[in-house]
Amino acid sequence: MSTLLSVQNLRVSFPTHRGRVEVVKGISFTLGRERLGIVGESGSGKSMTGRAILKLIRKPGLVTADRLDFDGVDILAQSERQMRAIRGARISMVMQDPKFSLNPVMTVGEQIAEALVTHEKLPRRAVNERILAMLEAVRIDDPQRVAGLYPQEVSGGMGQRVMIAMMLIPEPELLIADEPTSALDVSVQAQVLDIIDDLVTRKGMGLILISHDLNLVSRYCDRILVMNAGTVVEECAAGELDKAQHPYTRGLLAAMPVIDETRDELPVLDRTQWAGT
Amino acid sequence: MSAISLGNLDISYGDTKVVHGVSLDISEGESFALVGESGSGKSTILRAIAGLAPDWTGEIAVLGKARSHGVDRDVARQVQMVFQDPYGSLHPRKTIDAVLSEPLDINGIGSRGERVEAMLNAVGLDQRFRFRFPHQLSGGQRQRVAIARALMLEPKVLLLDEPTSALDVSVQAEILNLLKRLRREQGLTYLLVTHNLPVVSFLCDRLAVMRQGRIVEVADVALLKSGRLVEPYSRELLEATAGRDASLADTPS
Amino acid sequence: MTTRDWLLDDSPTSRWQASAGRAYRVFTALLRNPLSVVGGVIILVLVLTAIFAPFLAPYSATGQDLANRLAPPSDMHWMGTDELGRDIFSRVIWGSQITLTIVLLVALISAPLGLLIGAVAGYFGGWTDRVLMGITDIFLSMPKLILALAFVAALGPGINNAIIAIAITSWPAYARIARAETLTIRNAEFIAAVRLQGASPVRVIVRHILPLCTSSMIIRVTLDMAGVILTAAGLGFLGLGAQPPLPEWGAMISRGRTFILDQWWVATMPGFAIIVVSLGFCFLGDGLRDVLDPKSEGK
Amino acid sequence: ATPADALVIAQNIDDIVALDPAQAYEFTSGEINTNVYDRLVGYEAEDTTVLAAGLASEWVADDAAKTITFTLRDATFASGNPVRPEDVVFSFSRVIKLNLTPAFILAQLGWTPENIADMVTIADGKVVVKYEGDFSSAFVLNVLASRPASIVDEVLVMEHAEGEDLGNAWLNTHSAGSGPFVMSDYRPAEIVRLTANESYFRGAPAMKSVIIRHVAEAATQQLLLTSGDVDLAKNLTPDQIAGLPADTVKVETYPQAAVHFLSFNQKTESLTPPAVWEAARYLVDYDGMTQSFLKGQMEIHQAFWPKGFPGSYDETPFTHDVEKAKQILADAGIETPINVTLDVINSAPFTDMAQSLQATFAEAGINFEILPGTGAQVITKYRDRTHQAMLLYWGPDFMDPHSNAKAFAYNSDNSDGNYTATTTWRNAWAVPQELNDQVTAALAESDQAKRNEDYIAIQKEVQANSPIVIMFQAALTIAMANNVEGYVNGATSDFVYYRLVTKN
Amino acid sequence: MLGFVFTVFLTFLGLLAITFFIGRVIPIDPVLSVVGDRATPAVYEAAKVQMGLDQPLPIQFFNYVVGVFSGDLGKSVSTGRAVVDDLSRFFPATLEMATIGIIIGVALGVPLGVIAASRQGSVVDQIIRVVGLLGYSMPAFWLGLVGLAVFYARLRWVGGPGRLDIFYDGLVSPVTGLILVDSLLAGEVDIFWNAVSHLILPASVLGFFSLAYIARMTRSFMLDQLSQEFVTTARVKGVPERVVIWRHAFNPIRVPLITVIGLSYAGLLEGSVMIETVFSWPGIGNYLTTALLNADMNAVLGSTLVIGAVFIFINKVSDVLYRVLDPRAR
Ligand SMILES: Nc1ncnc2c1ncn2[C@@H]1O[C@H](COP(=O)(O)OP(=O)(O)OP(=O)(O)O)[C@@H](O)[C@H]1O
Ligand SMILES: Nc1ncnc2c1ncn2[C@@H]1O[C@H](COP(=O)(O)OP(=O)(O)OP(=O)(O)O)[C@@H](O)[C@H]1O
Ligand SMILES: [Mg+2]
Ligand SMILES: [Mg+2]
Repeated sequence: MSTLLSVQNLRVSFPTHRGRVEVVKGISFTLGRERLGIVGESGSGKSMTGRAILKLIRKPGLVTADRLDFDGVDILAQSERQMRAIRGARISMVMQDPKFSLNPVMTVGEQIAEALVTHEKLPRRAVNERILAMLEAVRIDDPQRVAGLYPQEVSGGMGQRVMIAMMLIPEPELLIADEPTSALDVSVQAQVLDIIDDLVTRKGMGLILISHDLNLVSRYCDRILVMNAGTVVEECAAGELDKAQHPYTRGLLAAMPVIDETRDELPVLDRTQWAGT
Repeated sequence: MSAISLGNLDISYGDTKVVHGVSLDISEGESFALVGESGSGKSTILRAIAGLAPDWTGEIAVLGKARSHGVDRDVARQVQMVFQDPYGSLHPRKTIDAVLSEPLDINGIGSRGERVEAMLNAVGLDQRFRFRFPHQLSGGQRQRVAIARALMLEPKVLLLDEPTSALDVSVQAEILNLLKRLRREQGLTYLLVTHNLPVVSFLCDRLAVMRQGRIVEVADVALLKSGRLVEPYSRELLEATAGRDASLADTPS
Repeated sequence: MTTRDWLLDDSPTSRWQASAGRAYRVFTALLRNPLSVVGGVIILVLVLTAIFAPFLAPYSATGQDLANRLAPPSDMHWMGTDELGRDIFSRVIWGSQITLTIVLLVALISAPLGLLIGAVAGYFGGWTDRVLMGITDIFLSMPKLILALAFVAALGPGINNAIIAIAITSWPAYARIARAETLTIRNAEFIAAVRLQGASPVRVIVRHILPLCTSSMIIRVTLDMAGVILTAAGLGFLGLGAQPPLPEWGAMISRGRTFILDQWWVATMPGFAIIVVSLGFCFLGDGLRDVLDPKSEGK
Repeated sequence: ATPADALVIAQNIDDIVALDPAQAYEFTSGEINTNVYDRLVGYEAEDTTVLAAGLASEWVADDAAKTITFTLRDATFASGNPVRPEDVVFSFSRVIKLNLTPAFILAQLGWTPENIADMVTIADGKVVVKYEGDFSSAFVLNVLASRPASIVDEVLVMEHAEGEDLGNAWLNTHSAGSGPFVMSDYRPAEIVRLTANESYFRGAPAMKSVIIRHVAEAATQQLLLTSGDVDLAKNLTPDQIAGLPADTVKVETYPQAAVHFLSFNQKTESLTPPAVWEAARYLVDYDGMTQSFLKGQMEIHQAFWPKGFPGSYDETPFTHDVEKAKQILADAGIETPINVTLDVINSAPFTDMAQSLQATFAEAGINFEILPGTGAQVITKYRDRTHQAMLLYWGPDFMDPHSNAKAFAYNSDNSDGNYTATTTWRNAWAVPQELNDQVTAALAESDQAKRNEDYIAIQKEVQANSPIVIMFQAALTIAMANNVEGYVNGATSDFVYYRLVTKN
Repeated sequence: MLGFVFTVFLTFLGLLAITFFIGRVIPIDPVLSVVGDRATPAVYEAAKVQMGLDQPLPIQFFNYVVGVFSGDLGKSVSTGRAVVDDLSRFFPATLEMATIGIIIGVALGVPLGVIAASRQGSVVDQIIRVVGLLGYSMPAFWLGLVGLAVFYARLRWVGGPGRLDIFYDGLVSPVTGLILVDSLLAGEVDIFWNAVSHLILPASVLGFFSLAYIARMTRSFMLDQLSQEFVTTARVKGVPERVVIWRHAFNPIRVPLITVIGLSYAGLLEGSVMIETVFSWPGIGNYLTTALLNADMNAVLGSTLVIGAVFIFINKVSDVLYRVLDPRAR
């Protein structure tokens, strides 16, 4: 399996009133044309890692890495202009919160179209067709109507699917999906993830799936990174998550209630142990 | 005596009616869950009980007393609510101490210092958080503060609107444990809204499944645990949850 | 433990330490913004000048010397002399007291007034809102200088009345901002929470809504200060601002405008003072906007 | 540059309220009336100090019968209509009937709406003017030379009459006179355009038009003048004038009839002692002001009738002398400080004068709090007698010393109800009976020389002992392009003449 | 719609009532502005009766309001003309200047604000901010006079004070009252250009003030937008920076910007006494001020009404545009 992305000692820091604070503290991983899950509690730096790969961290924030190569291209050395050719077309990212991540004054159709035509000159008709097809693919029933809606007119779950459609439509080589299905109810969630899964297997797309839902990640990924406080505490194959060794990972797993819950008290993480937040 | 009883309750926002003829009876000391699809009116019912959604017809009685349509001061000491969003439910410019003292101040209750201290202990927050501002707390900590605030007036009934859905699993577990412990210690009644069935299973005695503003099924949690809900929509929810959890089914519990 | 550590302590042990810490954070954030530092220094200089005017001014502000009128800037008179031979530099220095008074009083009258009216209108909504906003709109759609003029004419001349007039004309803008902000806040869950605890509307407005509107109000007020100083100058232009011989800057410029072509310094020197002070307020306001904005304060 | 046959003037004309001579009472409207209308007799452009024939070619006065008979000259109105005795009768009677502000000037002759038909009559194609009251025909002629006595074209005016207004509304925006110019356009606060009357009986003026542009800002006037876009700038300050380039602009100074004074309202207890009045006369820095910011704008004059006119008293016995003033106050046992307000019109030079007074009076313990206000505001207060000290000026209504004697030395009834527009009443100064009698006597005096003596005596009395401190007589300094000749500006705005102006 | 008409009506009534009240408490006697200070008591009383000032205040107000609804704004005592006629002359003069002013302000202010925001913190940003703030803090008459001295008297690039050169004055008969329009209607191109040369300086001074305000508001709105997540989304898609700025960040702020522009336009339409005085511009600001200082209440009320109407109209237009341009408001 060829290496698509290789990250070595990635650090992201922000200035605060007590000096720079690192929120990603030197993580390293490589990714082939496979599905990588990143899990970890809120604030552990998952989203920042995803953004850093796309060079989306803005000014006072600082990204450094010994190595950040995408398909042989040194991301950190790319100019803004060069990055534009990569973003969308080759790497794209499903943003975490669809409520804020969609432009409120453009219809969702226009926004999806924009993702497509930025990288590909297509006749209008073809663009339309592709959009409708894509919306249908993410299980939106009435794509024609939804394409004409504004983001505030669609529900949170629809918004997430629109977001996914928008990021999949240029058919990127690498998709970073940041909590792509948190607002969907459980049955729709499964269907949408199946589409992404399908693209990975058929087109050889790489996937980074960010979530704090361990069930979800273990089901849809090949490999899992467990992050805590900006560092990777454990890396394992998805199927072996239940055999995870790190106490933090185990803690996370144990903390989830189950449907036929019998425990009187859920075990909680002893945070002091990992010098967490 | 029933803690909360709803009779044929209709609730509207302006011209649109979002809750249709809901009737429920929750007895004192019970922990009751409302589950169901997004937008089905779960939060709305809670808001109506609290007096924040005044446009309703039907009956609402709390601890045997009929509720008025507005927020009302006497009820404050009997019913309190905890909101979903830990980020939006705390005043950004007030310290935790101020947030917790406020209800005492409003209701003219003395010895605030000790009470605040005791309550912080009760919800498992260290005293060093006392004079922090909300932005200096994590989501879980904020939710503890929100719960503490709701308990300051020692109410009998707590309305909990998705208290953990904005939190990740590890924090969720802490909050759930806390809620469970408090209920045990103080004999509280819970009306909990959630879409997470395992949470219901952990914390509740009974549940009602809602869809499109109506209650489709009321059942005992035992039925949920054993997967014996009857209505199709309830089953759908149950199956999707089960399917997803399947991959980790062998997780040690 | 140094003071700084005490201020930045993440776990303050008293209310006082908590608020001091917040103020200190705002302050250090301001210090990191070059323009707001410039602004702050200007305002500081203004305040110091106003306090120490008696020691700083080389001459009296009102001492006439008709023989030496309209003298150009020189060693003796750094900013020249005016039409009655008064030292402009000294007048500018003394005038800082008046400017500061204007600015403070307007800020203290109109901002709270607007804040209160806007918050009440926004919180209660319905008829209260309609009536209060109707009044606000009436005042807003009235020509501002005219309104001020009318009040000055009605109240009689004098700097205090001018200040009141300016204050009366500037509250509607604040009321609108406060209302808009209240509308977004009033449905917030933390407001619902205090209402559920039995807080009265007065308490909700005063203790919970107003504190949140103040930061945007402070920003707006500092930004408007330039306008306030200029409105005072406009009243001076029409002869209705400060009473002579008070060295009010606006009145000084407007009196000096007949000399502007031949004795430029008479109007330009106080004009320069106004520009510098206004810039100071604007810079500071801009800086505060970046720092106090609750959105940026989250983290 | 301006056209060769047009005179372009920059002037503040927003004082204009009315242009109908029966109503006009402002400076600018006076100027315009003078150039648009003729009177029976008047002070003419060639010599503004001598009463000359106007539309009347000659007249015969009968002091005993109290009549004056005027023979009209052969002249036509600008409209082409001939000037007839009927027009004179019409013009006078409409002033009386309309009874607007300036009507009191003519009403002094004993004319009322009821008797006017008998007082002004036509006999043998001549106009016979009767008057009632103890005064000489010289006084009557001065009255008939005043602005409301302008002769309007009855035919034209009545064509435009609306209801009972005798053409008043129309005349406020048009002209119907026989004067050297016709008002062809008037836009308030923008422009007044006068066009030459080619059929003017003294000969058509050289300028085909006179354009008066409203320019309120003195600095703007200065820019316009130095840029050559106006020929004449009327409201420049002395300091601006001092800085004008001599190669393109010249400056002319015209003494004016207005006197500037400081007066004390006698309703204010602390201002009633005569010692305060006297001390005040020594506390004005006359020289300081006239040699600095008032230079060229005012000269020292301490009596109410202006210098340069028969009957004036030109002595200036008072100078700035603080010690003396203090002495006077001390001798009289006056307690200082005296704190009073000083009302003043809020424009230059009045505010500067007020500040100078404030500074010099403070030296002797009289502290003024200056209250600047707009003209209308100050006058309103003055009329209500609610001021304390007042800094103001006074211009005669017509060029007879009685006009000012009445204002400064006569007050027969000081009661609140008896509103009178005189300086004496407005300052609540109950004038001693002898002085009142002196004023009445002087008015009746028919011997001109004796009459002038009387007025000088009255002025001395007022100067020595009144709560009115007359300080200055105004002068008008006007800057104009070098090529403008023949501009005439007499002692009041009623004596501004454009008809002799030429440009070369 | 009916509700709107009703609120507008109430606003106007309130506006009139307040103005009326102010007019009555000003210690200036309106009769004196008509009759001058030397009128006899009889003349004074007659004028007072004629002006209706002898009647009780509520009656006076009632009469005035009745007059307004029959299109009669009364007569101005300081110009002696019908207020309607005066307004039809003074308001277009202000309208012309304000319109050109706001065009300048918008044409420069918006791009400058956008540029400043898109390069936040850069030298360009600081320069734009300082220049903008200068516009905030410079006394208008000072700038106007200096502008005249330099561009008119010294350089002769522009026409001087007033709306036209004196030879052109009165050549085209007013149709709209806007000389730029009237001269074109009459086919007088020379006059058009002359009017432009007179207009450009005062309009630029006004424009500078609105530019300052518009640029700063644009910048601040843009900064808010640029920190939004959806802008990042656009960047993720790889769209060019130009598109990010103009389509994604700028489009959403069009609505608040229109409100800002509308309000500053309304502000300009109030007329600026100072600019009008310095440029001898026969505008409504001057008219209103003069009227107020003479207690010429008909003129004051009439002008207030016009300005209030403009304000309400502009508010309404921005409301409509709001609904057209912002899907969130639909
Ligand atoms: N602009 C910033 N300045 C300072 N700190 C920041 C900034 N942006 C993010 N952070 C911090 O970076 C840390 C990592 O944030 P990140 O968004 O990557 O968390 P996450 O793992 O995605 O969490 P979640 O599950 O809540 O999305 C957090 O602690 C956050 O507070
Ligand atoms: N303030 C409001 N005005 C108008 N409609 C509202 C308002 N709040 C909620 N609604 C509507 O009422 C319905 C019920 O909303 P509610 O918030 O009770 O749903 P919910 O069951 O709590 O859903 P969720 O699980 O997403 O929180 C929804 O259709 C919603 O759009
Ligand atoms: Mg994240
Ligand atoms: Mg809800």
